[in-house]
Amino acid sequence: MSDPGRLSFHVPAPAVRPGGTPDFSEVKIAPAGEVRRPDVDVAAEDIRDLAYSIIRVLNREGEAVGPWANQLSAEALLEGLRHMMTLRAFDARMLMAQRQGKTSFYMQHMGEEAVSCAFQRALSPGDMNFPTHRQAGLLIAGGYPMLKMMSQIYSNELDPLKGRQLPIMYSSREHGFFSISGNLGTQFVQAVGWAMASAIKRDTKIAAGWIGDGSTAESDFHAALVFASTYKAPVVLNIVNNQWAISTFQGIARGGSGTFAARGLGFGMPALRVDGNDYLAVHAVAKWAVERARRNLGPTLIEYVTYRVGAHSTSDDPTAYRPKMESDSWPLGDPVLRLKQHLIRLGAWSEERHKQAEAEILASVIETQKEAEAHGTLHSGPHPSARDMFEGVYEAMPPHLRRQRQQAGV
Amino acid sequence: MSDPGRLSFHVPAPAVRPGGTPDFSEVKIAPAGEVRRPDVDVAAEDIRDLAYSIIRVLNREGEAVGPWANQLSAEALLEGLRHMMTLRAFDARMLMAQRQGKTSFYMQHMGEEAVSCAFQRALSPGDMNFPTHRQAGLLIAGGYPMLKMMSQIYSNELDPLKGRQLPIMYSSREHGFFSISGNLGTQFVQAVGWAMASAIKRDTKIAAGWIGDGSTAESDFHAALVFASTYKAPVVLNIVNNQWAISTFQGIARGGSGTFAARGLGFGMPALRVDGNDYLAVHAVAKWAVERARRNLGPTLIEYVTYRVGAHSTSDDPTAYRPKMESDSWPLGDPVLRLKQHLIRLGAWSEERHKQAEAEILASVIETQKEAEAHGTLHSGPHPSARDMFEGVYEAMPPHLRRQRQQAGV
Amino acid sequence: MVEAIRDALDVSMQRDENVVVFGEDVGYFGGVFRCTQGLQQKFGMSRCFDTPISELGIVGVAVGMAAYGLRPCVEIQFADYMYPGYDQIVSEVARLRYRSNGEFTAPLVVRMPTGGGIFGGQTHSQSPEALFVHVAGLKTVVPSNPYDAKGLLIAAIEDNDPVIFLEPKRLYNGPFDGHHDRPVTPWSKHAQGEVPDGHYTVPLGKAAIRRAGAAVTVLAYGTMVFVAEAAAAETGIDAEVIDLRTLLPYDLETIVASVEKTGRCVIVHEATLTGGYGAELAALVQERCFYSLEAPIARVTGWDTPYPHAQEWDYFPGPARVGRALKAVMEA
Amino acid sequence: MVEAIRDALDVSMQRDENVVVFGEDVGYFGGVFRCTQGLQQKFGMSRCFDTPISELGIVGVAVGMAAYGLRPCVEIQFADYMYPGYDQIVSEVARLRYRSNGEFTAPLVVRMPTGGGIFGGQTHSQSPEALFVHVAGLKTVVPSNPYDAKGLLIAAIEDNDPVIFLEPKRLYNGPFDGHHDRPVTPWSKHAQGEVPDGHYTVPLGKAAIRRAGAAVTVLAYGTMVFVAEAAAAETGIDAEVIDLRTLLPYDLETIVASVEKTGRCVIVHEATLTGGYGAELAALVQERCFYSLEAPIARVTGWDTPYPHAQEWDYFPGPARVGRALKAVMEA
Ligand SMILES: Cc1ncc(C[n+]2csc(CCOP(=O)(O)OP(=O)(O)O)c2C)c(N)n1
Ligand SMILES: Cc1ncc(C[n+]2csc(CCOP(=O)(O)OP(=O)(O)O)c2C)c(N)n1
Ligand SMILES: [Mg+2]
Ligand SMILES: [Mg+2]
Repeated sequence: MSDPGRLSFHVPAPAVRPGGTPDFSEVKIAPAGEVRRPDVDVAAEDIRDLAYSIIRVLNREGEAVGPWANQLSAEALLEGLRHMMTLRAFDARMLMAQRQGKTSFYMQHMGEEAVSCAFQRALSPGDMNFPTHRQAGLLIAGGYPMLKMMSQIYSNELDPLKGRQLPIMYSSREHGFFSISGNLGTQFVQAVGWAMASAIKRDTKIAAGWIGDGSTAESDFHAALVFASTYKAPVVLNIVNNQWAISTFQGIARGGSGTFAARGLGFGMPALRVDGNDYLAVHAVAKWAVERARRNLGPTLIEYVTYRVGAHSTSDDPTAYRPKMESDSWPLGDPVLRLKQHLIRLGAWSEERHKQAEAEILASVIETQKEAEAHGTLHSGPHPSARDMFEGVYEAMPPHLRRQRQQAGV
Repeated sequence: MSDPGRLSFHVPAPAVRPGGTPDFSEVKIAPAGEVRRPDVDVAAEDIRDLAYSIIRVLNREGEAVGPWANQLSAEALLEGLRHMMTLRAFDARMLMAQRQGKTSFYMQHMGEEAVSCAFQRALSPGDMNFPTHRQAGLLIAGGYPMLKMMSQIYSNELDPLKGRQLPIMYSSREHGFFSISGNLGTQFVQAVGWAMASAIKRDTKIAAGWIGDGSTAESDFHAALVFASTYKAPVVLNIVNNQWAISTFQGIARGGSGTFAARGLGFGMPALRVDGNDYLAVHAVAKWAVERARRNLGPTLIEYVTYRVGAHSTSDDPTAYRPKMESDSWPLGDPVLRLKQHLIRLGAWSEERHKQAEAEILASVIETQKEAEAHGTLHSGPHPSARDMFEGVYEAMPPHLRRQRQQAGV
Repeated sequence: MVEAIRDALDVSMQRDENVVVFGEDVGYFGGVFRCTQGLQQKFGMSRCFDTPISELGIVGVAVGMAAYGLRPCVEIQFADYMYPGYDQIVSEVARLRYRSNGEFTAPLVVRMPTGGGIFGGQTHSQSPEALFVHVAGLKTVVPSNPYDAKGLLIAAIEDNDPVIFLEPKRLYNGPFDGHHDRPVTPWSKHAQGEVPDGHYTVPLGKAAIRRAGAAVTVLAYGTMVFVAEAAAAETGIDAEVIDLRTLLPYDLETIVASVEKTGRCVIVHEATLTGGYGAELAALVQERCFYSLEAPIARVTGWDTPYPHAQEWDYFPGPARVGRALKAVMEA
Repeated sequence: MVEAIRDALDVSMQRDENVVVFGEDVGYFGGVFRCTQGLQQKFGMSRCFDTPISELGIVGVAVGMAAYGLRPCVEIQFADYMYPGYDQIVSEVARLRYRSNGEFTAPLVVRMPTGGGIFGGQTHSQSPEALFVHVAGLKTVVPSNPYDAKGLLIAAIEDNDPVIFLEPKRLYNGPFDGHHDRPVTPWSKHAQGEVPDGHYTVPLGKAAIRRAGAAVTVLAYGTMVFVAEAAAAETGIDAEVIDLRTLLPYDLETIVASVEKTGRCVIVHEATLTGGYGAELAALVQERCFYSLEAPIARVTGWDTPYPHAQEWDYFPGPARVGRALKAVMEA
């Protein structure tokens, strides 16, 4: 071997940083309708290419095209539009509430509304999501009362979690929404366990795990794939690739691999990549994977390609690490606008009706917000008690904790 | 969707259990010489098939064939044979010593000698292995004094590790052998860190990580692949698939994936699968990967397909979980016999010289063993002191530990 | 004690079909210590199975299963290998009930062999109980004999809170008082080795007085109970030996009653001294029994080093060290 | 304190080119608390960089780097997220020197923001120091002010043993005495906020007496130092407040000298009570100062529950609770 020279250290970096001009030209976007739709019992090795492509239904003209189209009625799509608009209005109000000091923290979904809203509609009652921090669409599309969401965010007297949890860390067994953990990744392998349990009990329910692009680096991601592939668990494993993990671009977690979906290939798992800003595509792929799970064909890994338009949370300012206008150049557009355009094209919707709906939805969100605030916000009004703080650590309070509660005088 | 029926739980199981007839017919073995040898700067996506095939050099007739052949001189091969025979003799003596109560524990390499012995010869001085518990061939082929190995196993007065470590948990910075941990997997990501450091310092040294088939399920495996692929670390990541993890067959860790090598595909990493019982193939593939690392082309994942002929350790009896004669039917044969046959075919070796070498090697191992035993064995003779137990927890002994040592009266 | 544990699992699996058992090598083979032998054959692959080598995965899927409604009783092959699963234990298992206000719970048991005395070196000898006791939401149990092991394990499986169940591996095959140079007594020759058939429980949170005494209280658990008894016998000191059995919730009443009576206290454990469970016991005892104490509370523990291989008996807190502490406390 | 930490990193990176800094969001962005801001720009991508979100990976590669010869100083974004890296810390970082007889060492620093008081809920408020102090082979440091933070961090980076460096996040922008309803004082208005330029160290293992007093010794660290000072001032009790600074190795001499003088001791920390570091302190103090103690040692700590969100100030051991404990100990 000739002298190989000295090594050098490689750190991936995004193409553009603040001050630069946003450039997504390296993001390859297959035209809508191009990717085939295999049967759900396809062998994973026959669809490895799907991990490197991108399934899209809505084209630039707002038409639904290709083999993944035509799964939903106009009514269902209108409902989907309403869910996404509701989530967006909800986000806007809660962001503002946080700025007003009514709560400590908030995380919005701007740009990613299609992913959780459309996915939820592919599930059946009894199925269980194991969400992370940016899937409130699962609750909204699943009919969970917004008053409860707001009460949780405000840690007020109606908070179903008694003030114990950080805002947005919802939990609802009834609505198939597993208690959110602040620790990234942990839920992914728990979803697999839940699915294994359903199979052990010869039940019909399936589970869905959720994780962000950045969090795929966590150990739980690996454990989830190992256990899901070994036991062929009836679970859909969802990666939401919104391009960013706080200030860190997806290239740091993805490294040399072409896509996040490709991580499934090493496990012999069908791995699909989908336009996450395309309500129809998300729903069609979700349905496909849910059917696989339900028919005991095993796990599916799905990467939703989307973009986090807003800040990571109310604790950060993205202009410190990416160009201000980057989201405007994002090639997959806005999920709400795209679905709206499609519905207009279908003749089922119009600009006026959209405006009207927007106003209605906002009004209703504001009304709920008022109701929630009447029950308290983080620093004022009625709120969970210090007693609540001592409850629920165990089923029955052990003596040492009873003594502590007494000491606290509550 | 029609009624999908009830789910059922799937647990992979080996084809045969004790009492059954060993059957490896499902193990696909490509003929020697068949798999191509790409350039070291090949794009990972152009050799995905290599993760599903198996690189072999020695055919049934003992000829070296195909593009991976002809890398080593007859002298180098004779040396390799001697290393493997030495490791085998060493194992035999240490196993016996354990049965005689001269130490607490031992782990042998029977059947897997080629992997570590051939790999070591592809490294250069200064490179660093991060081994697990079944790579003593790295030390033997690297010229580490056997007296030290035995002294470590006996925890005697010459033990370089002062009796602190379990037998076989060697450490030798000088010989490029990182301190073995009893915790599976941890070393794999450390190897990546060492390689990153070499690149950060613009050095020329590379690292090699080692892990067993069963241990690929551990979190460290994932972290290693994530960090190696992100920073294009100059590291060779070795998976030794010896078909078993204690009583658990490789199908439990591998799950639905075709091979362990395939785990690299999701990281855009060249992933090769090689006949681990073929000294020439192991060495050729190792050299290829080492060159890649050295030329700053990034990490390579290699799966060595081999078979653990003996028990997992002196603490278990494999007849409880696999057919007694399973190893005899292992289709890749015995690494020592295969290299011997090849050398005879080359005209560089003979049955007589082999027998003679066997006797010589055994005699020399026994001689070293006697010397080691003169310095003590676990329960008799000279040994590290209780004082040694208190040293080396920190660079300087902190007051609380000094007090404890005094209390211990040593 | 191996048989008692197996029996507890068997009884529990028979009574409740939501009980499932899994871990590394626990299925076909029955576990490296054989605690699950025969269970796969009896209850099928869906109730008892092998897992990949991922302690994170084992605990993580158990959380999901428990949330579904099963009662997983999982095995970590050695307590020394629980760390990869520690995040799931601390951040998930322990807090699930609390953070979901009881909507999701994790009624699971994590069994793990613990402690030294078998020349297992630094990675087969650890006693990490302090790392569980500090975590709100967990219960931690350490049995010292077959009768208790069975009854406590059944109680743990039936408990609606998560339980860390630490099995002193040196006690698997018989009591051990630290006299490693004497022949091993099997459990069959020991009173507490008698294990009733069928279902019974030993309640969590209740200590047992193993040896009544008036001079000094010894707080111990697991293997150290026998070491303490031996030390008492050998020094002739009238020690009251309390086997804590459950470390959290602890049985403060029994502890305080004894120390108030004896006025002296020695705490014994195998884990390293600093920040060990003995620190908590000492803090509690001095707080509760301050005015009864006639001497400083002493701790006899593993040294603050990793657990060494060759120096096993220099490290292990045997009867000689405990005896010295008893004498010192009596003379203080 | 953020600036002081950044300054310590800057100084260390300048003096020793083997010092590298990495973690989640620490590169381009400079860390979510901005402790590494500007370092990538100044020292380049090879010396300060972003990592994937894997605490295991962060610590694991740091071990390999340290074995190579670098001195990694890594950041875990919140101490609450260290658990995925805990196996590497306990099984590898802490034991590498010992198990290799000094052939390989891990001179690395793991920095992590710790503690509550910022409405961070259960996953941004934890104080896991007890989980490090129990592990032989680690040193654990908790600074309480900018001057110490810089000097201790430089000392930690230069130390040849691994150091866990816990930064009380509530102190990042100013001292905090628990009076959350009063305006925040910035460090610029506080004496210990003055940080000298350039290189200096504060030695590991040495406590500091923050307030001399004769009536009772308060052992505290991090944010609790200010709470204790406030409680002393408000109760008018002549308390001696000791800032431990290094939890392991601890400064027993300073502690014992004080308690022997005062005869009373209150221990304060934010972490949960049971099995917390306060237990070890109580055990040590009663052992060493038994005959000087005039009252039971009291502990004022976080309750044994997960750290709640809305009940932040019910949970946080503030000056009122510490004051009550001081009074009780004085009256005992
Ligand atoms: C174990 C753990 N490590 C670090 C964090 C801090 N953290 C919170 S969100 C986040 C980024 C997550 O990025 P990604 O997974 O892409 O999800 P996204 O926020 O983009 O939806 C980080 C690092 C955490 N919550 N848990
Ligand atoms: C973290 C951890 N978990 C479990 C073990 C116990 N253990 C030791 S070796 C082993 C099997 C390893 O199998 P494999 O990785 O295939 O390596 P092999 O022994 O076959 O070479 C197990 C489970 C361990 N040492 N560390
Ligand atoms: Mg993201
Ligand atoms: Mg193996």
